[in-house]
Amino acid sequence: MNIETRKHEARTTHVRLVDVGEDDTDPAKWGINWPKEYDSYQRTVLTTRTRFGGHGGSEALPAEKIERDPWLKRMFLGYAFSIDYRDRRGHAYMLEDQENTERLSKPQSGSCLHCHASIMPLYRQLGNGDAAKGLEASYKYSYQELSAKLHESGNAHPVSCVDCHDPKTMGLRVTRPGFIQGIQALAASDAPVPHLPSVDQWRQGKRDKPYDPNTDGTRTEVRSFVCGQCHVEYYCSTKMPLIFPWGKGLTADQTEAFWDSTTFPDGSRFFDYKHAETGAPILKAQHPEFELWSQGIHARSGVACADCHMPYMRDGATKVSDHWVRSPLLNVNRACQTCHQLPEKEILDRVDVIQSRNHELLQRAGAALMSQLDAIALARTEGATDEQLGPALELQRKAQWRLDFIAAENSMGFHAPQEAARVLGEAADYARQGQIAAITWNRK
Amino acid sequence: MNIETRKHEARTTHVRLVDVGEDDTDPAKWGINWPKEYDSYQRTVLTTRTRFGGHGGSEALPAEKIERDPWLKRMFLGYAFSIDYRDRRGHAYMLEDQENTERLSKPQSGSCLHCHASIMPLYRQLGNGDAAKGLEASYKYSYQELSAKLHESGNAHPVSCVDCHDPKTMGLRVTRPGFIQGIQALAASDAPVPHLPSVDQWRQGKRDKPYDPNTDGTRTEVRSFVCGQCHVEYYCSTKMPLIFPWGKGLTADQTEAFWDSTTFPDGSRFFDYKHAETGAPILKAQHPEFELWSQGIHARSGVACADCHMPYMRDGATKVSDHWVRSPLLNVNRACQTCHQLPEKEILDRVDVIQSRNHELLQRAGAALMSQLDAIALARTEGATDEQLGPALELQRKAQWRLDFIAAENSMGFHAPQEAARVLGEAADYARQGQIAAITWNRK
Amino acid sequence: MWRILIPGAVGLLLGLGAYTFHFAEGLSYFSTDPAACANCHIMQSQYDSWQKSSHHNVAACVDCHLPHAFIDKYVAKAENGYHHSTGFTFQNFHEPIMIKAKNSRILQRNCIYCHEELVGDLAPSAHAGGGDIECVHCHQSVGHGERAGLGGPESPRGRTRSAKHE
Ligand code: HEC
Ligand code: HEC
Ligand code: HEC
Ligand code: HEC
Ligand code: HEC
Ligand code: HEC
Ligand code: HEC
Ligand code: HEC
Ligand code: HEC
Ligand code: HEC
Ligand code: HEC
Ligand code: HEC
Ligand code: HEC
Ligand code: HEC
Ligand SMILES: [Ca+2]
Ligand SMILES: [Ca+2]
Repeated sequence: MNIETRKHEARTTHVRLVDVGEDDTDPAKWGINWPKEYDSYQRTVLTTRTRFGGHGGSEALPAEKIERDPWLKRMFLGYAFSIDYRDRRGHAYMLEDQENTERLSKPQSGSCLHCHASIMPLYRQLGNGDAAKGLEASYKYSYQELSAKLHESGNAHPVSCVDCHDPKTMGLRVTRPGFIQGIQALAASDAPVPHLPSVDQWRQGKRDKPYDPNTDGTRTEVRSFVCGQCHVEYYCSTKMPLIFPWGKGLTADQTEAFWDSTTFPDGSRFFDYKHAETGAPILKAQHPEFELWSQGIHARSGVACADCHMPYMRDGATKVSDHWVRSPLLNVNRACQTCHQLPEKEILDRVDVIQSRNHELLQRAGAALMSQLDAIALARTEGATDEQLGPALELQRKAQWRLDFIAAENSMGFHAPQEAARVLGEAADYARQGQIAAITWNRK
Repeated sequence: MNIETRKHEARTTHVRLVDVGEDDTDPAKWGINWPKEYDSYQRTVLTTRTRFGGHGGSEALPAEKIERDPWLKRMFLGYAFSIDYRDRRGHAYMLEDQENTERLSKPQSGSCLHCHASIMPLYRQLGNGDAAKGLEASYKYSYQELSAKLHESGNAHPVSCVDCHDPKTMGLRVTRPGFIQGIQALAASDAPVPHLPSVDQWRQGKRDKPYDPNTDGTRTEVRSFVCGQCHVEYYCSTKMPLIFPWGKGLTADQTEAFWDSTTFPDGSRFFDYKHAETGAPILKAQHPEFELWSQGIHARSGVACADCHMPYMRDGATKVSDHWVRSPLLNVNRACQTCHQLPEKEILDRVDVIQSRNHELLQRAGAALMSQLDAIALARTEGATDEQLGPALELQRKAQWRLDFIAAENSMGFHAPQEAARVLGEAADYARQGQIAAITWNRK
Repeated sequence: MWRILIPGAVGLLLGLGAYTFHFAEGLSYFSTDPAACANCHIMQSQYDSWQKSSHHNVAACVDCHLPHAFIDKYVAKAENGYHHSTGFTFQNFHEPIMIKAKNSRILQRNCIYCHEELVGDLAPSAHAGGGDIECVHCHQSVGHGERAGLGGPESPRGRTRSAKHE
């Protein structure tokens, strides 16, 4: 009878059927011990769709973002993202989608794999035992070379259990050298991080060894750190190792300041690409979910990525974390209603109001940038030199950075609504200032 | 022993020592029956100060806003607000501050008293019994004339008990004709008002009689309506009666659309003043607290003005509403901590983050507007005609409306952080577009 | 034919009902011991949170969730007992569990029952929806502390009552 079985479940405790270790990147093996998590983990192959989340397009290939918003394509001219830039989809696809992107038609570095595969054993191998050294080495390999090694070594899996869990204890932990270096630089800075109490604590301490997210971080924090290993802005190309720009703080302005103070090994100024139309030295922003979330009220209230994207689900008498990582809007009763006891429709409406405002402002800022590009093009035909257009091009860099910061972020403003709107407001203002600088290039 | 006296206290407060009626505008008389509320009401004479709230300046006179932010003064050139525009202060001063403002050096209408005095008996007198008619009549009087009548009639009190309470039951109610007409127009429109469920209900009903805030409104709603009688955007001058622009909705865009579709009795286009420098037909926004609050998550969650600005306080054996209406930041433990169980400092920090972002964006948009005014001035010297500057002047109207909407609103963005940032982003964008229109006046 | 089937079916239902109600300590409804509520693990999180709440030593589950008037109490108990038992048996209820309108009204009356003296002077009201603003509009946490929910944050810098007094 139903109640009997429930009472029984309540009593059963966990037993391991197979041993798992640091080199076990195949989730199927872990799945033997933890079938419930594995089952939900496997569901990340399923197609999902919300107004702004999940992905459009066919089963086979997500829709092209750069065709949905043509201004995106124009702003990326001169960079691989103008060739192919699609909607994200489930974790199960991360490796395959990376291997298939047309962006690989341009030379890409081995660092790309940091966030698209269960790469730790390979890093240890490259760094003979030291994963950080392994990552550092990896940027010198071409993507294709390292990808080949990955497949040989038998670790060609998307993000896997061992990337977030200690195989001995199953405790949550971070593994990615990029994140560890980034969060250590953040801790060493004096940027306020009210949402990361353990960093404040470390700062007040002896500081004899660097901040360690796995031992210093609270469980609540690590429930976001594991995602922060990948859902972040980065530099990842062939001139230097992968880097997370957190040394001056996590906001759009602070990360911009970090890039502005960065130089390439040859001492030249840092940029991701020269804009094909204007020649401006552009900064490319990639999915800064961790950074934007950090500015929001949820982060400040101790609400972690996993609370919304991996909510607990009751499975009979036990609780398991839903490893089908996806849009919380597909899972409102678990993802939101545990804290907000409101009707599901009301919750969805609130999100829609926030995202609609953000989307409107995003389009406005995009239009402003397009007008700036037109003005620069016109100035060129009028004979303006690079030097005369200097101010206009610097303003394009500032405007695009802010616009891209929110466009590339994947919550359509939800993770920090006011901050996202502030950044977009600045983007529009700088783009218009740049347009004016271009129009007035020949006035004193 | 102790308990007995408390119980005694509790019972006696119900007893009425004097009768009060619709014509009793003197709060002192009500105070005999309800001493606790009266005591707190009287505290509104005290000076209060927060970073953005209350008022700076001397006991005698609040600081000039237009000197703190010079761009405010320039944006109001041609209007009384450029002469004298100060920080608000407590309710006790509302009449005196109005009587003493230099703005009265320009002719002002009797309608001004709608929100600065306990005026209902006078309205009934002017409209022989019908207060709405009384308000309509009042705009034909000069401020000085009506003020004289007010003093004669012995109703020269600031907002008083009878303005918000039914003397028979002490139940909460609204009295101001301006609000009643405004909310009825809003109800009759199809603008979404998720924060006012009773309006949705009325819309689905027979609609045989207009929406009545006092009988249709829920108690939670009326706890905000009483403030919405005055803390709102308005037209209040000599060409037509006082009006609240809610017929198309409450957002900055919807109220702008309302003014754009309004004409003066003589059929000419509606505006508040012609800008002295540029000649643009400007819309002036006044303290739209009710409107901005309506866009926020608190309103949507049923959190009323009174919840934060008149929180309950324990007084002896009973709980009473704190009638010392002031900044909730001076009263965090009652105003916020019953719902947000966080340390006071953490709550103050959260508000400060929100207000700082808003303040930064406000200054940015202000700077953009100043650049636009410079560009128009320059174009004039270059010989541009009104017609050639048409587009620039229309954009100035749009930009100033949005900038003023958030500058005049008194919570420095707190009442609806994302929406305030969105409006300021638009303000900056329109100001820069206007600057461009002025710079390029002589290009085709 | 029908004559045999129908009583049969009814009998079966009764049997099931009785079995469920009994097995699930449905009888605990006739006790005021909070532990009795927690006989259902599904009530556990509320039980735990109640123990940490400001009221744990002044009010038990039934004080807030069941009518104080003697008769209603048993009606409500029977009714809830049915919801709960069937819900528990068939797992067909909405999660997270949300209080139903009817029980919100009972709750509201119980707040006032104990705190009447304190709130007695609050303004009366002729407004739609009867009048009282729900106590829980501001005092959500009195019964169960802050609503963190399953998987919520474990007190990052004092999301607890004590923090209120820091
Ligand atoms: C309070 C809940 C909440 C928290 C905490 C949260 N998110 Fe989200 N996230 C959302 C919502 C809501 C969306 C919008 C989903 C949509 O549009 O369908 C979203 C969108 C996303 C998306 C795009 C999802 C999709 O389907 O395309 C990603 C990726 C994401 N979040 C990652 C993160 C990361 C990483 C963190 C922590 C650093 C985080 N989120 C924290 C609620 C949250
Ligand atoms: C090792 C890198 C890595 C880690 C760790 C990681 N993600 Fe992802 N995530 C990705 C990549 C890559 C994609 C895009 C996959 C694709 O489009 O093929 C993605 C996609 C997503 C999506 C979109 C899913 C969809 O259906 O559209 C969400 C939501 C998301 N991640 C949230 C999270 C959260 C929450 C965490 C932490 C609990 C997390 N991710 C941890 C790399 C990672
Ligand atoms: C620091 C982590 C990180 C690095 C490094 C990284 N990615 Fe990703 N990648 C992600 C995340 C997270 C997503 C999902 C969110 C999104 O799509 O915006 C993603 C999505 C993608 C997608 C699917 C969506 C799209 O953009 O079309 C492709 C393809 C992709 N990455 C390719 C690459 C390539 C090529 C590189 C190296 C140049 C790279 N990634 C480096 C984290 C990373
Ligand atoms: C992107 C990060 C990530 C990956 C990959 C991941 N998990 Fe988890 N896992 C989590 C988080 C976050 C939790 C919640 C931990 C907590 O709150 O203590 C969790 C919890 C668990 C738990 C504890 C019980 C529960 O469900 O809360 C088990 C067991 C588990 N995961 C197994 C697995 C297995 C098996 C895999 C691979 C098939 C896997 N995990 C992959 C992030 C991950
Ligand atoms: C673990 C608890 C928790 C979860 C899960 C959670 N929230 Fe929240 N939410 C909060 C807290 C705490 C606040 C801050 C306000 C407060 O202190 O009550 C908040 C604030 C909000 C706000 C108002 C602030 C803003 O950004 O406009 C919205 C809207 C919101 N949440 C929506 C959601 C949605 C949608 C989800 C699910 C995808 C969600 N929340 C999940 C706890 C949570
Ligand atoms: C959730 C709480 C909350 C609600 C609800 C709320 N306010 Fe406020 N209000 C604030 C805060 C916080 C400030 C900023 C105070 C400061 O800066 O000192 C503020 C500022 C103000 C100010 C300026 C106060 C001063 O000291 O200068 C006015 C006037 C005001 N609100 C009116 C209203 C009105 C009218 C409503 C309803 C339509 C309302 N508020 C609703 C919290 C609230
Ligand atoms: C009859 C009109 C009227 C009503 C009704 C009214 N106010 Fe005011 N309020 C004013 C005026 C006028 C001032 C400015 C007084 C001055 O500066 O001399 C003011 C000032 C304030 C201030 C600033 C106080 C300070 O110390 O700086 C706050 C806060 C405020 N009101 C909130 C409210 C709230 C909340 C309500 C409803 C409970 C309300 N008001 C109802 C007209 C009104
Ligand atoms: C619809 C209601 C309303 C009307 C009509 C109104 N006021 Fe006010 N007034 C307010 C409120 C609310 C405040 C407090 C908030 C603020 O100062 O922004 C205020 C503040 C003031 C102040 C003190 C702060 C300052 O602006 O220097 C003066 C003086 C004043 N009003 C004069 C006038 C005059 C003159 C008129 C007629 C032209 C008028 N008011 C019409 C509601 C109104
Ligand atoms: C709009 C918000 C609000 C509502 C609704 C509300 N309260 Fe309160 N209540 C408060 C505030 C604020 C305090 C703190 C007063 C103080 O600290 O002086 C309080 C204090 C109390 C106290 C503790 C008094 C003490 O300090 O010992 C009790 C008991 C109480 N309320 C009961 C109720 C009951 C019963 C209801 C429903 C009839 C109710 N409240 C409705 C805001 C509210
Ligand atoms: C600007 C509007 C306003 C004015 C003016 C005002 N009140 Fe109130 N009053 C309220 C609000 C709001 C409440 C809370 C009603 C509720 O409980 O919903 C209230 C409640 C009350 C109550 C019920 C008990 C309590 O304290 O909650 C009494 C009695 C009262 N007021 C007396 C007075 C007296 C006496 C005056 C004049 C000295 C006065 N009020 C002026 C808005 C006002
Ligand atoms: C009667 C209950 C109540 C009161 C009083 C209240 N709040 Fe809130 N607050 C809420 C609710 C409900 C939300 C929406 C998020 C959620 O659903 O938890 C919220 C959200 C917030 C948020 C996040 C949304 C945003 O706008 O960024 C902040 C910050 C906040 N409140 C601050 C305050 C402050 C400061 C005060 C006092 C001046 C206050 N609140 C008074 C109930 C309240
Ligand atoms: C001091 C009063 C009080 C006591 C005692 C109390 N509760 Fe509650 N209970 C509440 C309040 C308040 C709510 C929230 C109602 C709402 O959200 O509208 C609630 C909600 C609930 C809910 C609905 C789900 C939820 O979490 O909102 C359950 C189930 C519940 N209580 C069970 C219990 C049990 C079992 C006990 C005894 C162990 C108990 N309660 C003791 C006041 C109380
Ligand atoms: C037979 C197991 C069981 C017992 C014993 C039990 N509950 Fe429940 N309770 C449930 C289930 C299952 C639900 C969800 C039912 C639903 O939402 O329809 C629930 C829901 C509730 C709710 C919120 C839903 C509603 O109907 O408003 C309250 C409040 C509640 N229980 C209180 C109590 C109290 C108080 C006791 C002890 C007197 C108690 N429960 C004993 C299983 C139980
Ligand atoms: C069985 C009687 C009883 C019931 C039912 C009850 N209370 Fe209480 N409550 C008390 C007692 C006794 C105290 C502690 C003494 C005091 O402070 O008055 C208290 C304290 C409080 C306090 C002050 C301490 C705190 O938690 O902030 C609040 C607020 C409160 N109750 C609100 C409520 C609300 C709201 C409800 C209904 C959801 C409720 N009470 C139901 C008896 C009760
Ligand atoms: Ca980048
Ligand atoms: Ca106006």
